[in-house]
Amino acid sequence: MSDTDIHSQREAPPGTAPAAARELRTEEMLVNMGPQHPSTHGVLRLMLRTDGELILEAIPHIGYLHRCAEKIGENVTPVQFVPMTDRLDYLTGMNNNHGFSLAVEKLCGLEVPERGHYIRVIMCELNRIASHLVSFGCYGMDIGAFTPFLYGFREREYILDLFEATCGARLTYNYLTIGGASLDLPEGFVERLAWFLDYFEPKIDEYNNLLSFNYIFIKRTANVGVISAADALAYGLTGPCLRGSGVKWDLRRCVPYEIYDRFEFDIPVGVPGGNAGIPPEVVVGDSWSRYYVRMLEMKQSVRILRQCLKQLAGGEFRAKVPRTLKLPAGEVYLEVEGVRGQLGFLVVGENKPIPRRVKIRGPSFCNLCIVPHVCRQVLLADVPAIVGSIDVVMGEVDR
Amino acid sequence: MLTVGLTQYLVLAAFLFCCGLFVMTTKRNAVGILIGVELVLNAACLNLVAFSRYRVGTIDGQIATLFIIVLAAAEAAVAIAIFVNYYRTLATIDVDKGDELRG
Amino acid sequence: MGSILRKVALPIFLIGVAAIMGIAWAPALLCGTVDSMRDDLGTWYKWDLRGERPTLTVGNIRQYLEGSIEGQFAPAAHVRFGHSTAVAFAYVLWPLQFRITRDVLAVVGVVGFVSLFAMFAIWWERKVAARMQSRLGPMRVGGWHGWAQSLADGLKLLQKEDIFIEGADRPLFRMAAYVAFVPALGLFIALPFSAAWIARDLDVGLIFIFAMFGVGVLGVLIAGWASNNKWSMFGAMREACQMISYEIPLGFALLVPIMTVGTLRLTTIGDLQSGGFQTWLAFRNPFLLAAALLFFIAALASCKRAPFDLPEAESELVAGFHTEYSGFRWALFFFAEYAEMFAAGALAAILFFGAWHSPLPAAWGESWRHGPLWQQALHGVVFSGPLWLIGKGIFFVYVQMWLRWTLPRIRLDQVMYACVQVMLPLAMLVLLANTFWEWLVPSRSVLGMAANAVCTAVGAVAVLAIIGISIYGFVNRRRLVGTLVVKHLPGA
Amino acid sequence: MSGEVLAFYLLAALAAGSALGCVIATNIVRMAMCLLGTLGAVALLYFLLSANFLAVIQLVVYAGGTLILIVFGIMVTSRTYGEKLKPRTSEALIGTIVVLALFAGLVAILLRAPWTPVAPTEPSNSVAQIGQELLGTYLVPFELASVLLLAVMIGAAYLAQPAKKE
Repeated sequence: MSDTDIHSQREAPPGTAPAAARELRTEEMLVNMGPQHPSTHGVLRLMLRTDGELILEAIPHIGYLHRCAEKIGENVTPVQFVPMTDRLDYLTGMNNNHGFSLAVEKLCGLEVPERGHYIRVIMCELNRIASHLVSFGCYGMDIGAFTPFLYGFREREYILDLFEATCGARLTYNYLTIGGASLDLPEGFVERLAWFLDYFEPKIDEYNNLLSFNYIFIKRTANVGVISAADALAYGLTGPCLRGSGVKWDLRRCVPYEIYDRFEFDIPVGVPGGNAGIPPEVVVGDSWSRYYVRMLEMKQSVRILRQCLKQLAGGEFRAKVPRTLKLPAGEVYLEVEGVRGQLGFLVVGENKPIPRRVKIRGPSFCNLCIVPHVCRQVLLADVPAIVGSIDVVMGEVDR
Repeated sequence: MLTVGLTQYLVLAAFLFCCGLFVMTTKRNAVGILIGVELVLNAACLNLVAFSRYRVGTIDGQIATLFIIVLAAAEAAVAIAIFVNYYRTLATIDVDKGDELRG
Repeated sequence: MGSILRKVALPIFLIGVAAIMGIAWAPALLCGTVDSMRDDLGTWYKWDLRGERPTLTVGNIRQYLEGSIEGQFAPAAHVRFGHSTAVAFAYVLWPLQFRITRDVLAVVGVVGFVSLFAMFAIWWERKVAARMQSRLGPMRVGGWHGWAQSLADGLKLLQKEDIFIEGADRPLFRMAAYVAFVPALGLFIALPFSAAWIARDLDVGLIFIFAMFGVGVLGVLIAGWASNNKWSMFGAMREACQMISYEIPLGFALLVPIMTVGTLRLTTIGDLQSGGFQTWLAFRNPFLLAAALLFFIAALASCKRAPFDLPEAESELVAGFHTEYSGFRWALFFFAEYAEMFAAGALAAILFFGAWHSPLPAAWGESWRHGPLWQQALHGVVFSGPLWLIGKGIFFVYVQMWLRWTLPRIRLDQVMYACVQVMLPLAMLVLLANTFWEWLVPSRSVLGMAANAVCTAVGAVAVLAIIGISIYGFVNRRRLVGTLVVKHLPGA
Repeated sequence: MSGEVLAFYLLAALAAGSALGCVIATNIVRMAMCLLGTLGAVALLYFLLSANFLAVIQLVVYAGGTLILIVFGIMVTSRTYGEKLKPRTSEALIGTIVVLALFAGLVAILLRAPWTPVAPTEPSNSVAQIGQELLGTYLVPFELASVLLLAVMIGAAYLAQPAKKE
């Protein structure tokens, strides 16, 4: 359907019968879901073509949160750009800092000291848990259960407290920076983290009891919005969305970066229902699988964190980085396993402190592309279920 | 002096009947015609109940009204189903447009 | 504002206590006295008015209260007032003998009860939700646990602008809120709070309430239509589908107790269950217990409460049918919703769970019932009285809240499936089975008594479990996020 | 003027006014709302006529069922923009004249009819009585009505199902 049709339909003044309305099938209706809709996670706007409650087509319209992040990258030094990365996917500031720092370090050939590596992994995995907690809570809310949201936020609060103790910020950290971390871990951090891990791990089972294995929740999400592995790969899905479709792909394990090769952890993937305690309604690649992969990933993150705490080395936390870091000519593209998928940074240097080009591959943006493909011939209530399971953050989509 | 007796009820019913008749004959919206039918049926029901109360002394009128209500519900269900089909075929609910079978 | 409310909190609490006591013996004290006076005087003066009681004058009442007319029924016969007191009481009692006065009082009482209950329930729902979510909920307005929060909210809503969006059908938009609210209020006309506390004891009271549930749907439908908003429209369509479908299993579930007791008069149904816990209808046989469950689920759907809150599903339809409403009109929808919730709970209590009778057999308190006023009051509190019905209603409202804050929402097709393919056949089966049971198994037989005993035990366990879990949850969720963070993290 | 008389005239005014509203209104939803007024008023009139059971049935089936169905039908069938279906002037004119004449004739006959006044008797227990009658005297029509309802259910479901894709 062309844009003109949409507008003539939408803005038809009462009292006239536009020609376009006659050509439409009579049952169809165009509805705007968003940008101010409770369950589109920010300012996503979905244009729905509906037949009653049936969605015939869902077209995402983006760009309401565009803040020229990449353009800013061409005008500031990399160290100055790190705070901007916090604001890409504002739920996973640490991972964004980390990805960008890695790219710049690779371009400049900087070595990060041992302790810096561990601090980075700790922060990234903690932030992964925090972000998955929000995702879990919001997904519950999308399905109509309000309580999990507050449970998720209750536990996330501890993580944010840890972050606050570490770098003074609770959302936009600017903590992991070029060459390591900007500060050392505070006193007592290790004990607090150990306490938190012991406290948190059983809570995951509580969440599973409350929401994941709730009969209604399974009925609402299982076999809804099924993305086959081939489709997921074709659309360039990454992260839990890809793994939910049964593809065992995780950069931390498959293309190890940082020090992830030193840890033991599994890559959870979506499995067909009926075995290993998975409800029988579940199909690989459906909303429930994507959701449940996140729950399992939280457990794996806890595992990684425990190993980190054991191996945590002393020493310097940041490499000696020259005050004005000159980026050598050349370009580097580097991807890390962000919370929502592969987060890539392209940095092009030209022997100046300011990069010539910074390009970001946002996982949310790529994952969002599959929405029109999946939201077809589903019910209206399935749209929040699908969009919520894909778990996009608009800050990263629009950049 | 205002009193209430059979006549008052019958006059009211006659008024409802006439309104229903007018709606049935002049409205072009199919659902509007259905509303007219309901008005007419209500007028009839009111008549029956009033008679049963003021004249006969038995409840036969009430039973008849009960059947009318049931029939009205059934009729409305079928009518709405037909209208939905009509609307699907012709993209309008104007009864004047439904003259495809005219020779 | 807060400090003023804090100061009036104690008086309001005391007034509440007084009101509760008043509820327990007001009919005995006032209407009962007047009625018995009229009976007495009818015999005294040998007035023959073809069964009609004589109309009293103020003078009659004064004489009666002073004891110069000997009565045979009234407790007041034992009490002798002084002249001036008697005159004062006489002026109070005189209007009460007219039906119109009692009607006006009933209407005022119903409106007052509904608005008070809605305010209480909104505050309480927020507290219940907060407890379940490890937070405190409203804590500020009024002092003790933010008890005046609903009052403050109400004031805020009253001050809000009444917004009509462009293209909305204004008259319908205005009317819709009332069409939703009036039936919700109207059903209280036939809802007995006890055998004496009822505005109109209709012989078809049950169907009347059922009808009012049905008519209230129209308000939502019209609200969705008149709002000129597609989300509202979706909400209205969902409401129509859901309501029309769930009325059928609801009706079938209602038919089951009717089949057993053989009347539609709610006061009769209630008084049949006065013999203690085991005589409550739900525990009479397994099918009635099943019917009670079906009724509760269908009523949940009729009140559009979670998990059936599709018409206003906020994650799908923004706010559904009331998306475009603001201020007082919006509040009316909520008043209607809470009134219907209470009505559903109260109806469940009346039909299945002993109505206004306590678990103790009412017969035990028979001597109190005819004793002095304080004994009558105590009888109203301990054995049977409106307080019990209100309490039971609130209990069911609480269960509805509990479900709402625990369960996710069902999808539309699943709602329809659950209704048409699960609940409707089940309800029909239960109706049929109950009919055969009542026909074949006398309640005095061994089988009947065994079934009664088993069902009673199941019911008792269920009720105790719900209360026990609530208390356990309340105690264990007392630790709140903020205190946890500070207290439990080492190094904090 | 006793309460009953007052109630009758109030309700009669409401019923007649709503019926008139149905005639005047061009917006189909408003027509349906006017119908709600008439149905409600007639139901309350049934209460006045001591036909309590009928009154509540009227509320359940008509106001709570049929009317919702009608409004639902309106919502499904009037999504096209700007279709104001006003009656044609000529039709409306002829209709008004005919209907007014009819009403006048009816009223004239009604006012002249020699109704012998019968003291209205209070029905003892109308619900039980109606039940007895339905399952006694009127058993056959009652069963026929059930068959009809079944047929209607199947028919309506068949009619309203979406057209098959070729």
